[in-house]
Amino acid sequence: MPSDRPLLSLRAVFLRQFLRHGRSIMTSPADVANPLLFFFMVITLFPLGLGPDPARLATLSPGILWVVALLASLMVSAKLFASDFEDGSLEQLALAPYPLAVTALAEVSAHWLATGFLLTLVSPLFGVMLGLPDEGLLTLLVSLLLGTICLTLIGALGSALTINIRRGGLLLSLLIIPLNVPVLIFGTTAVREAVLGGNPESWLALLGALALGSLVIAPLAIGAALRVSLDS
Amino acid sequence: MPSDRPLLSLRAVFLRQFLRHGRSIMTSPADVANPLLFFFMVITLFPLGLGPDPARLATLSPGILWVVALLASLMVSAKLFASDFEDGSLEQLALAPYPLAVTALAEVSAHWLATGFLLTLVSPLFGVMLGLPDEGLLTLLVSLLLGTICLTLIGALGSALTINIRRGGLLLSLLIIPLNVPVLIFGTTAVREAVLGGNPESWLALLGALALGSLVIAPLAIGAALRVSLDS
Amino acid sequence: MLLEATQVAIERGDRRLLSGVDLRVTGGEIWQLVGANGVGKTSLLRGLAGVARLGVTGEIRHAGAFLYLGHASALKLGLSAVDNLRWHPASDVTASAGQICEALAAVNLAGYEHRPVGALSAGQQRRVALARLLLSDAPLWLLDEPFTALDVAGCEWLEACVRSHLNGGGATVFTSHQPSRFGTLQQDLDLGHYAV
Amino acid sequence: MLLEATQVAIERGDRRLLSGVDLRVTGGEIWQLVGANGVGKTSLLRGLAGVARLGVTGEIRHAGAFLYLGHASALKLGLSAVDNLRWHPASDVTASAGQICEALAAVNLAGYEHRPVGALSAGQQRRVALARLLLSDAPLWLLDEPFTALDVAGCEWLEACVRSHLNGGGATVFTSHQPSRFGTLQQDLDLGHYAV
Amino acid sequence: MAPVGALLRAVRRYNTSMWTFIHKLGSPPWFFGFSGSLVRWLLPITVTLLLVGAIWGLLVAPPDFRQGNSYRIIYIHVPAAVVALAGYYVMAFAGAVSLIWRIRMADVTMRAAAPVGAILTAIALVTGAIWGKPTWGTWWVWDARITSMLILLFLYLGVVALFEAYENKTAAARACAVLSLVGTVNIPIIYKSVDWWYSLHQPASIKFTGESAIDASMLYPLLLMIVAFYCLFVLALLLNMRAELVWTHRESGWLKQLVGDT
Amino acid sequence: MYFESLASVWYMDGHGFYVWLAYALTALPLVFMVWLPIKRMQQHWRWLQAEQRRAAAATANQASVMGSDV
Ligand code: HEM
Ligand SMILES: Nc1ncnc2c1ncn2[C@@H]1O[C@H](COP(=O)(O)OP(=O)(O)OP(=O)(O)O)[C@@H](O)[C@H]1O
Ligand SMILES: Nc1ncnc2c1ncn2[C@@H]1O[C@H](COP(=O)(O)OP(=O)(O)OP(=O)(O)O)[C@@H](O)[C@H]1O
Ligand SMILES: [Mg+2]
Ligand SMILES: [Mg+2]
Repeated sequence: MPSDRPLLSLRAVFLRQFLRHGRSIMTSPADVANPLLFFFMVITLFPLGLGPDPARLATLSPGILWVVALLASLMVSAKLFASDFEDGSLEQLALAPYPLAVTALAEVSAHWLATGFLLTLVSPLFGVMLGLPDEGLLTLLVSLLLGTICLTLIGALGSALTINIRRGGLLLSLLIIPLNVPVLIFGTTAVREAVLGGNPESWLALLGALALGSLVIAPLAIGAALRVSLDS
Repeated sequence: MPSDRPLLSLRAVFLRQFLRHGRSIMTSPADVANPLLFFFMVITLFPLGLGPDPARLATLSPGILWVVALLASLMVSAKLFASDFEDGSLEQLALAPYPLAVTALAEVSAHWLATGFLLTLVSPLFGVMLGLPDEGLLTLLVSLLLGTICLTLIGALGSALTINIRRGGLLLSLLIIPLNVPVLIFGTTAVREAVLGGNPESWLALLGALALGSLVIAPLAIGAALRVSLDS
Repeated sequence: MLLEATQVAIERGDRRLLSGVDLRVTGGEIWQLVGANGVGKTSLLRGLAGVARLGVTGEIRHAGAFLYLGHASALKLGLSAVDNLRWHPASDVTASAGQICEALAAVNLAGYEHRPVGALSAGQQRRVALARLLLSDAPLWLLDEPFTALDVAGCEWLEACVRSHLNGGGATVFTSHQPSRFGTLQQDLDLGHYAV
Repeated sequence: MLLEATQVAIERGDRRLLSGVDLRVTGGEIWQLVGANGVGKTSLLRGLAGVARLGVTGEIRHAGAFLYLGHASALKLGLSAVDNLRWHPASDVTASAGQICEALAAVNLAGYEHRPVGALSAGQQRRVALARLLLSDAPLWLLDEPFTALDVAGCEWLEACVRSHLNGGGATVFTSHQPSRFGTLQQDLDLGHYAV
Repeated sequence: MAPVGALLRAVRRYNTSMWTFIHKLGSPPWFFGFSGSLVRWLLPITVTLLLVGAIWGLLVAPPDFRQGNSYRIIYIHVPAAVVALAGYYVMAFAGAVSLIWRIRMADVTMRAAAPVGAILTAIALVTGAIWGKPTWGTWWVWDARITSMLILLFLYLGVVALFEAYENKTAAARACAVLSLVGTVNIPIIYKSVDWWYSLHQPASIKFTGESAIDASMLYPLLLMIVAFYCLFVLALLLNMRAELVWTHRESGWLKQLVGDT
Repeated sequence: MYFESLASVWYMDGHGFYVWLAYALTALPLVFMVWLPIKRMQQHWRWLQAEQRRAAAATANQASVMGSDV
């Protein structure tokens, strides 16, 4: 929708869209609480499945926490653009005179703040419950902070690619799990290194590079994918 | 929709509904293949997250396989009645002169055959991949056979309770994970007992009792829940 | 007497919409539910059909089968029209392929039998849903805004279809915002009188 | 000249629907896209708005802003009408609470401002979507079946609204299956002529 | 014969009086008045009991010979856990009543019990975790009782979340009734299964110490606190129900009159 | 009274932190649990009173207008 009004700067557009989306998330506290609760519940499944032995759980805890974070991001991102697509908001967004990449990135950022970031903040609690040694907690926090950025962006890409496909829920998982594998490996290795007294920094640096890379590439890919979904 | 025609017997209604639903599932092979692929992919995440040591994986494998089966059923059951509700099929079904419990059970059965049952059939393959000792394979098969019945029925109940709720995806998980805990415990314990040379039969018997119990109770609860969803 | 509703009251979300609605439908009658947006036409029709029960009080009695078509068309968007019409969730009747193709031809959808319904236009989807009228033998039809999205020819077809249903002894209760489609054949039930 | 489309052709799913469509819309004009179900009205309107690009060939040029309202109403069913109207995804304009309540009152929804839109009737939801017309300052409106689900009063309100938009120098392109709502004010573009 | 007849009559009278009581409970105006006077009594009683119990437990009771002073957490931990468990059965019973007899008051009871129970469960978990640090040296272990308490919390939260998610509160109450009933069937199964799961795993040597007989000087404040928590549960339940009633019945004549009178 | 001084009550042989933390984390939600519904009830009550006053004023107004008409 080209307008006679002077166009906003991309930063202003991003900010506005971010605030809008953030506000609409805030109106339903369930949307904020549910991912955290899901994370919590799935984590409790592991001791039940693998046995309560504290020593063994402690050695497994980096892997468990990271796998569950990945699964939580899978479940959450499935719905990222779906409702926007179904109710027609997405086609309206596509008509705005700003690149979809920017507006989509704004939505994803708000979404990350409400899910991935919060999940990162509470993760030490679950680390303690699983008996993760104290040396690993900080690394867990940092690795999840960087890692959830990647997970959310990749999940958003998958969501953008599959919104137009009826019953796309599981297809989405298939698309994005392989893309998430490096994140998972770097993340768990970093935490495990920290616990064993090695140096997690190099792994965290790799994760940081991944996060930066996806921040640059993913929005463009998401914009293109949303266009395709609207066109078909 | 009461009719002048003589009513069918409940068995006939069940069979007809089962075949109808089964046929509509069969028309989209992706619906059948995707849960299996999801199961497969999530299982591959565990060696990546927990480390590839075969001996350790072998001891963990019953737990991993069962937790992932539970998660797969979570993902799948989210959509069980949702599309029927949205497109209005469900209100039509509610108008038929037969109890919703029966028709819903038929749908759930067809759904189970296409997901839980197939997943059970392929599970030994994944068991072997995770290094589950051969003694555990048969028990794994039987426990999943009985367990997926419970998981599917409980998942269907959750789906029925949440179809009317916008953004109900994660809420569903929150509702049904606690209910699934006994299934998970009995299932993993049975497999572990089999591996350790104990007697898994009593655990399998417990699972069987759970399956029977849910076959009796769940359809009634599902019928009531579907009514509530239609009413609101 | 195909439908007998006595002193029906409708509540939605803790708010009472209608009360004291009486309706008696016999074969050969057309009833149009009339009223402004939000007065409760859809809610009443769902109550009459028995889709919604919570918040519906009063007595509703049916004699014989009925067919209810709501806003949601009970079509699976991923399936073709033929697959969708093969059976109806609420009825025991199963249609043969020949009957289905005939019905689709009658609603001017010949050539679209095997496309996914999701790839049809709004009016075409509505036509697929209406093809169910031809495949049912229920004497009473309860239709919620059946003329929506239909073009002029489609509306004429539907009118003719309802008329011939009437001549066969059937009855129709429908909602629409266009007044008096069926002229003197139809009776209006103005829900404005019953609004609370 | 608010919209200039030259030799537009529309394809959908490997099938060509329309070709050679020419349309020039200037301020003060009302255009109705006319044609049978499935001829391609929705597809053309989406092409003109630029929602769909794949399969749309020819030249489409806009001068100034426009407002597109499609079948899907871009309303979040879980949010209230006020929250939905606070901002529009495609526009930089942000409406104040006072403006929004005024607009909702104009579409006869006073009292429904803070209910979730999902708990409104079909016509009431359409009214919320149409309230966007009052909150926009775009000179060109592209409306896909805007009269659907509206009652008589609602249709009259919409007609008056389009008329006053015209008087302010705006223009409207809309689709509808009811012929000639605006009498001599409107021009028809019969897509039957361009169907392939 | 005469004694039998008298007995029968007594039973019948008891029966009718019980039924009229239950019937009255189901009537909002009567319940509102009744609960109002009950609350007026219960609030000071509960506060007193809580204060006396807490001071007794914190300051007067002797320390445990093995755990020292950290055991004083028991005076909130155990009452919270016990009442939380009982709360679930209250909730499920109310759910059953509302599903079977369609009594609106039962809906309100269930709705009010869920958050109260969830809070008590969370208190039991948090105080338990705090207790664990000085006694076991760790905040958390996957002990059978702890794990089942955690699952109970999830069950409660599920009911709360489901109720909040529905817009139509009548339907919400129905849905929650179904869920809590199914949950009730499940609770014994969950408890038993978690127990087996734990005992099968040959756990590390962490054990509750409370199994040994507890000295009377420590027991009395504990019993007092359990009573206090029960009172608190009933109080919170009634207060929540009254707040809900005032809102849902704001159109009714009896409430308007009550409001007008004040 | 088991303890001798206030400081020892506070310290509890090294377990003071845990005990007081537990009691504090219990007291807060308990107070909320009781205070919140009371607060909500008061709000509803005031709203209803205001509503009644408004209604009464409206009818009085109406009556006076009609009175002047007649
Ligand atoms: C997160 C941790 C904990 C949770 C969730 C928890 C849970 C429970 C529950 C549910 C009960 C009530 C049982 C009943 O009456 O049936 C209970 C009782 C009790 N708990 Fe805990 N507890 C935890 C930690 C602890 C710790 C660390 C201790 C002490 C070292 C402890 C000592 C007790 C004692 C003494 C009782 C009562 C006596 C008994 O029945 O054994 N608890 N706990
Ligand atoms: N998603 C799609 N994929 C492929 N073809 C489609 C799709 N949607 C619609 N079509 C086809 O394109 C044609 C035009 O559809 P369109 O929705 O534009 O029609 P319309 O003129 O708006 O009809 P109506 O009056 O029913 O709304 C129809 O024949 C339809 O079958
Ligand atoms: N899900 C719902 N929950 C609560 N209230 C609802 C819900 N759906 C509709 N309502 C309210 O019930 C009333 C009647 O709605 P209904 O859909 O029956 O109206 P209608 O007469 O069919 O209107 P329309 O002509 O717009 O289709 C409306 O005022 C609406 O706000
Ligand atoms: Mg309607
Ligand atoms: Mg169209």
